[in-house]
Amino acid sequence: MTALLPRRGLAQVLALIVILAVDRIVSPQFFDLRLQDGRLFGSLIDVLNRGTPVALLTLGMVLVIATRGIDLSVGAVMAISGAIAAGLADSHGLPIVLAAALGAGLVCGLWNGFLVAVLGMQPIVATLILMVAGRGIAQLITEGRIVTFSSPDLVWLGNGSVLGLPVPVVIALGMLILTAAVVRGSALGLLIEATGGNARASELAGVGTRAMILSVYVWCSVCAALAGVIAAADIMGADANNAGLWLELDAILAVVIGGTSLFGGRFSLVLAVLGALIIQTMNTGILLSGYPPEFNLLVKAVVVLAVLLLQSPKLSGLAGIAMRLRRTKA
Amino acid sequence: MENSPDPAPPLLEVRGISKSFGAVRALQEVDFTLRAGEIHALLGENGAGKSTLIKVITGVFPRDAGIVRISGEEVAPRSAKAALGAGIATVYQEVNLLPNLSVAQNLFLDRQPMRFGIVREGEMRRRAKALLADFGLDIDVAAPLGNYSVAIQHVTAIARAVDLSARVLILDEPTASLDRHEVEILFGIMRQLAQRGIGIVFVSHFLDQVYEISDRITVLRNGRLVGERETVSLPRLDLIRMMLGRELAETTSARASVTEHKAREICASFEGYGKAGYVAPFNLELRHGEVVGLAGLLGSGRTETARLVFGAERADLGQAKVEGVPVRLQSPRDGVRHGFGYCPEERKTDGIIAELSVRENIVLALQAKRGLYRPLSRREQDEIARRYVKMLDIRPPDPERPVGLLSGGNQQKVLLARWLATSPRLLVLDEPTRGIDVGAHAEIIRLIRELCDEGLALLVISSELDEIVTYSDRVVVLRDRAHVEELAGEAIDVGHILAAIAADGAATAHEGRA
Amino acid sequence: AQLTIGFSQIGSESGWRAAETSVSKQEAAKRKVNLKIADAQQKQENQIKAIRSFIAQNVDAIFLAPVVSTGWDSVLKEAKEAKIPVVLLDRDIDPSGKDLYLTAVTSDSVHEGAVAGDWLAKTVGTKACNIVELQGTVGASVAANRKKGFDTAIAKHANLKVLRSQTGDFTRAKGKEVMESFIKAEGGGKSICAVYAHNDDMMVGAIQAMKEAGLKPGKDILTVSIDAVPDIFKAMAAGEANATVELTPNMAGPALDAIAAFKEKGTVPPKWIQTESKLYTAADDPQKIYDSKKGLGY
Amino acid sequence: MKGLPPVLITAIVLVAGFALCAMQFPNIASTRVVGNLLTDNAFLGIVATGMTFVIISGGIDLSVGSVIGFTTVFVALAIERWGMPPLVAFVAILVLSAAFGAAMGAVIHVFDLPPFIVTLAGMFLARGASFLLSTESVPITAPVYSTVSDFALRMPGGGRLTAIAIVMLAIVIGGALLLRLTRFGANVYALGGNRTTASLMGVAVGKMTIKIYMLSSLLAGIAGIVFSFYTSAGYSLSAVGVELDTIAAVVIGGTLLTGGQGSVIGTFLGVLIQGLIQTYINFDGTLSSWWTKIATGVLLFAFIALQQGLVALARRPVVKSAGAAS
Ligand SMILES: Nc1ncnc2c1ncn2[C@@H]1O[C@H](COP(=O)(O)OP(=O)(O)OP(=O)(O)O)[C@@H](O)[C@H]1O
Ligand SMILES: Nc1ncnc2c1ncn2[C@@H]1O[C@H](COP(=O)(O)OP(=O)(O)OP(=O)(O)O)[C@@H](O)[C@H]1O
Ligand SMILES: [Mg+2]
Ligand SMILES: [Mg+2]
Repeated sequence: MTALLPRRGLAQVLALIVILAVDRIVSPQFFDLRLQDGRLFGSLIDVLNRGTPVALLTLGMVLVIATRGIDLSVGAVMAISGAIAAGLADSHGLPIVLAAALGAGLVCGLWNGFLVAVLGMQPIVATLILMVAGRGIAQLITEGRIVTFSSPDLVWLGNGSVLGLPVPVVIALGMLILTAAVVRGSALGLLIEATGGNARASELAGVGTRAMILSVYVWCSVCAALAGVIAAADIMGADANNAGLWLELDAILAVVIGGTSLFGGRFSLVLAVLGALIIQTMNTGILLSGYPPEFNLLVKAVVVLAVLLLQSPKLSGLAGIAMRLRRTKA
Repeated sequence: MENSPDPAPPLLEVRGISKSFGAVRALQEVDFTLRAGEIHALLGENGAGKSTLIKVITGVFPRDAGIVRISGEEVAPRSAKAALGAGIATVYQEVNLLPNLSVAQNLFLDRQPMRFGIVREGEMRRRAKALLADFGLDIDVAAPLGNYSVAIQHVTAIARAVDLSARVLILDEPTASLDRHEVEILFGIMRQLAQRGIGIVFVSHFLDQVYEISDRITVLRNGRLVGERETVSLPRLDLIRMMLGRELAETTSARASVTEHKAREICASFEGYGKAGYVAPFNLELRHGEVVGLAGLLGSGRTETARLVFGAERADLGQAKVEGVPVRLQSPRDGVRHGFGYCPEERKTDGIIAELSVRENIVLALQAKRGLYRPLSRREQDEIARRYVKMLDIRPPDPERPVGLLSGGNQQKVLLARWLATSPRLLVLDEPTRGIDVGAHAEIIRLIRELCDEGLALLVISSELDEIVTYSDRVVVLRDRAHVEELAGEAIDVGHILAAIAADGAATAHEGRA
Repeated sequence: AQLTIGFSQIGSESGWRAAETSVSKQEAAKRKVNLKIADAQQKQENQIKAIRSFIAQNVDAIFLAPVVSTGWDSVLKEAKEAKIPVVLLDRDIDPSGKDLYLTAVTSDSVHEGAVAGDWLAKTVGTKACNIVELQGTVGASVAANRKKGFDTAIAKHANLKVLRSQTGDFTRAKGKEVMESFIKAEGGGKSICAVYAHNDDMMVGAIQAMKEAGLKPGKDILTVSIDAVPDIFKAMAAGEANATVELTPNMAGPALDAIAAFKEKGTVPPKWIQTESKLYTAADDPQKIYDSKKGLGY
Repeated sequence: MKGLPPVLITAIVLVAGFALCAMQFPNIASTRVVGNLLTDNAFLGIVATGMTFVIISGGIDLSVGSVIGFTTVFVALAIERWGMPPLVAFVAILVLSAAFGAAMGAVIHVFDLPPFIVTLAGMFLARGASFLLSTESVPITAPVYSTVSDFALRMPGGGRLTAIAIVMLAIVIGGALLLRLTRFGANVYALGGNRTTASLMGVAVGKMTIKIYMLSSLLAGIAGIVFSFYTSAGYSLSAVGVELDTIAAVVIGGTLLTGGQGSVIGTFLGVLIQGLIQTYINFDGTLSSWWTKIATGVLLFAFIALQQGLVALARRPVVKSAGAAS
């Protein structure tokens, strides 16, 4: 199995490389990078930057999915936290703004976790409730308007740069490292995988499965809240109507492309984030290609299918046989 | 039963079958022959490749090499459905039936009685009832199968296969969760089928049963064929040597220190403990260094008792004490915190986490006990896993293998290792030797004794009375979800236990052998 | 007696829509009309349901802001049978249903596109100009019409050419993302002379993208968009936007007047009350317009 | 003695909810509103029936909304632009959508891919294809359309039982019978119980998977036709997000997303519960866009929580004295 893991990652890396290559074909300047105002500039940076919200969402989503759950409410949570951040940005300092926005995410996560872990609702409907109501709450905060702000601190969060990299990318990277450190550094990762693999057995082995489930929903919402703040900072305004709309599907897609099963168990944070990058690379490629927008969805469908087929256990089984044949010949 | 030399081709003929899973060579050039009307035992240690051979024959796994002939005709079923079509009916080892469907649907799935494209529900239930009646079972066949105990589920699976068997019936450890009475019934039916010319393959780790029922024996070891013998001409010790490839270390069945149990310290005690509608209130004392056996018929409440003791189920009556201190056992976590361990009987649904590695399965309970913030380092985990893989002889000895890919018996060992790793003060074992080969069986019983000597308290459930008698210091007998009798010392023997199980209500008693 | 009017609103998909809703409420309150607003969450099914329930409640009139132009025949027939007059707001419906409604208060979105195109043609003059276009949601009729009007207007000028056209879903975030990619695809934006966006929100996003790429929107690259929401005036005041075409959020005012006249005096209004598609440029004192529009609930 | 079956509980919840709503708005308790409820949710009832099969079998189908959208566009173009007689157009689209579903099922089975993602790709594909056909909405003027749209059985009290409502009821009943009474239905439950086991028991898992997704897409196609009658038009953006409403209806109806349990009648009740929530909000008519969403969420929660509470009550073991048996 240890030998299998890198091969699993290989499929994602391969997919990314192929899509990058296609992007290079449709847009010759795809790999061009230049420094401007102390900040790197180019399509590759766009991919990273635009991929940030979904990448942040996947960090939480992958844990939720590892416990056999799903969280449809992340888009709505993004809208809520963005609205709160925008509302407070011009009157309060950044720490307070962040605390309020992430705090809202925490509350949302507790609510989802409560419904799933304590009331025992099926995750998809439990989080559907917040998906519907949450956007309403966000619109309630903004009253349906796009609330703009000019607080330079918050704007920096969306548009600033550190060492040439856009701040959102740095934040996402930091969150990835933080999540990985917490999950793999403590016993959390093992206990989450156990819970997702077989909740009954884990419970009997003394794992606090409820606490595990509650905590992943909380983390998922906090990540979503952070993504919401970044999305708002990016456009210097909170668009409660559209922020994070349908992004839950992208996040789930990224997790699955990252090789985590929707039936829970084994998960990989890095591959999930890679999945988010694959999706964004494809999206950016579509924008650069200059095809009429009517084709966007078709292209997306074809690419998604191709990426999935690439990692299909059946196909990798075939690849395995081919490899074995080669080895026996050698 | 049928001995005449047979010029016609054998019913089922397997030649040169090989099968690998990645680097694991599960079968290498195995031959196997089944004649019409014979009961053929397929034996071997855990992980020897018995189940794999069966799955290759029925097309569940594609084979790497070899041929299969039925009555001289080569067949290559590519799915269980195709195998059924070729006349081979099988009860697989682990995967039984579908708990969400009714018993009747399970029995007749994909072959329901139909009229105008509609399933004749009434007819189907009637037939299901009749079918199960042959096995001495009278249950509501319209209820979901999952409502019933493992034993009943297993009987249902057997009944289905028996009803389906056209030419060949394969039973992979069918008796693992049955008690004597059900086993008798099954054997009766097997003999009837054999008389009708059906060939039966029978996998079991109970050698008594093998000698009782089988005509011939084929032994596998490490995926290779060791040999095929007539049962009557193969002494037991030779058989064991064939299976293990070595002599069986003598198990000391002598119970050394039965008498002094009164002097031992109480580890945990339960007074008036019970739960309405679950188990009647009982008193139970578990002492350090002592094995308490729970005996009873299927559904008598043994598992329920075990779950209450461990904390997997909340009691609504009575008081539990650990080392004399009153405690509340509200959840498995409480049990674990107080140093209890519990190996459940349904290892697949309640025990293993199939996707995770042997290592992770072993350290799980220990890690849960230590809590989130004191993670076992990878080195510690490796160390623990290696220790128990060696100690319990888990095969293949690869701690990184997903536990779901291990053979049934080895999964059981992993579960045992999980709890041993927590150094518990009380270990509750529900059918610990189910599906375990002779070698490992002796090993586990030795282990149980050893653990006792180290001061561990044990509560063991087993349907094998011989086994219970071998290691128990006291035996609690259950009937109708109530503790009815406690035997100790000299009183512990199979006869007494049977008598206690059967006492009064002769109608419900499954009497011992006549 | 006080009139009760049911208003089937599309939803709250943009700031403009929110403004239309709040202006409608203000206008109704001014006229002491009881306005029941049902929000369809962007779904035609919901609008049909809402109209049915208005009919069931026997309101005095129904306002409908149709999410799509087709598919209203049977439900409007029901309204007609129930003798409830219907007024369309903001968008027209399919011509086959002309007799099914009393009047339509709408702007002409093809015309809006044309106004934007004409302004650009006039501003550019005879210089060659490559345009990039930020479309609205694929399949939305407004998007198609605004594209059509603009295309027709610039077709007369050979020096104007649409280089790239991609959907920005009417949102700021997507507008910014798409503009970023346009800039990359067109050699850092050097070859782009003007941006046309189907709404102001996308343009606000695009302006940010241009600034981040070191370009000067409004100077290096001309901008023209539609809706006239407050934020575009802010950009205009800062010299970062050039022109916008107004789509007034006050559709309910004329509609309410028409209904009142119809109910009291039986005056049948004209079939189409067209709102003005007014062009605003930096010459119109954008700061003042911004201040006046700010409170309208955009 | 076993407790109430979940379907009955869902029904009780629905009736109780209806009564509460009617107490506040007496107009709701009319055959007119009930008739509207059936008509307005006809397409949802039809797709949800198909989705029930998929979810019970342990899968999910996210493509249904897009298939509905595609169907409306296809039908409209076929009739209005390509001059097909309506019936031919219907048959063509049903064949097409069934084939689409079968293809998704085949990919899921052959390549062993998660249904969630395969059908998500299917969702992009179908929606993208309808954009290619036409991005504008195409009115349908064929006479059948007005005839069928105008047809309705009058119920006492002025309610109208429309043709599409009747189609939906027929499909719900047919679906319920198919699931309950046939071998196919039993196999659907078997697949949801455990695919591997079902396969070991001789169920042709591959064929079943293909058939189940085919059924779901076919019903989505029928729902699309019904939708085109409902709106007399084809529009590429119609039925966006319907997949979530559908899944919600199925789950509210007591079907487990993990598969193996559920019923079509439950789903039908789930559809009605969602319709009732909508109706209530429309009757209230004072809610802003955001309060509409919040209220929908709160009501959804209330219904599900009530249902779960009742189910938990019904499951509680009957307390009987388990004392030493005589
Ligand atoms: N699906 C699989 N993938 C990988 N390895 C497998 C798989 N199934 C079985 N094996 C391996 O093949 C070997 C033979 O296993 P098998 O289940 O046939 O043993 P068995 O003789 O039935 O043992 P038991 O008595 O414990 O049931 C074992 O080493 C097992 O780990
Ligand atoms: N012969 C039977 N007839 C009807 N129901 C039964 C029968 N045997 C068991 N059951 C049901 O199966 C369930 C599980 O029984 P359980 O496994 O706890 O019994 P047990 O004493 O632990 O026996 P074992 O461990 O040998 O299976 C109980 O709910 C019981 O009602
Ligand atoms: Mg086996
Ligand atoms: Mg038991």
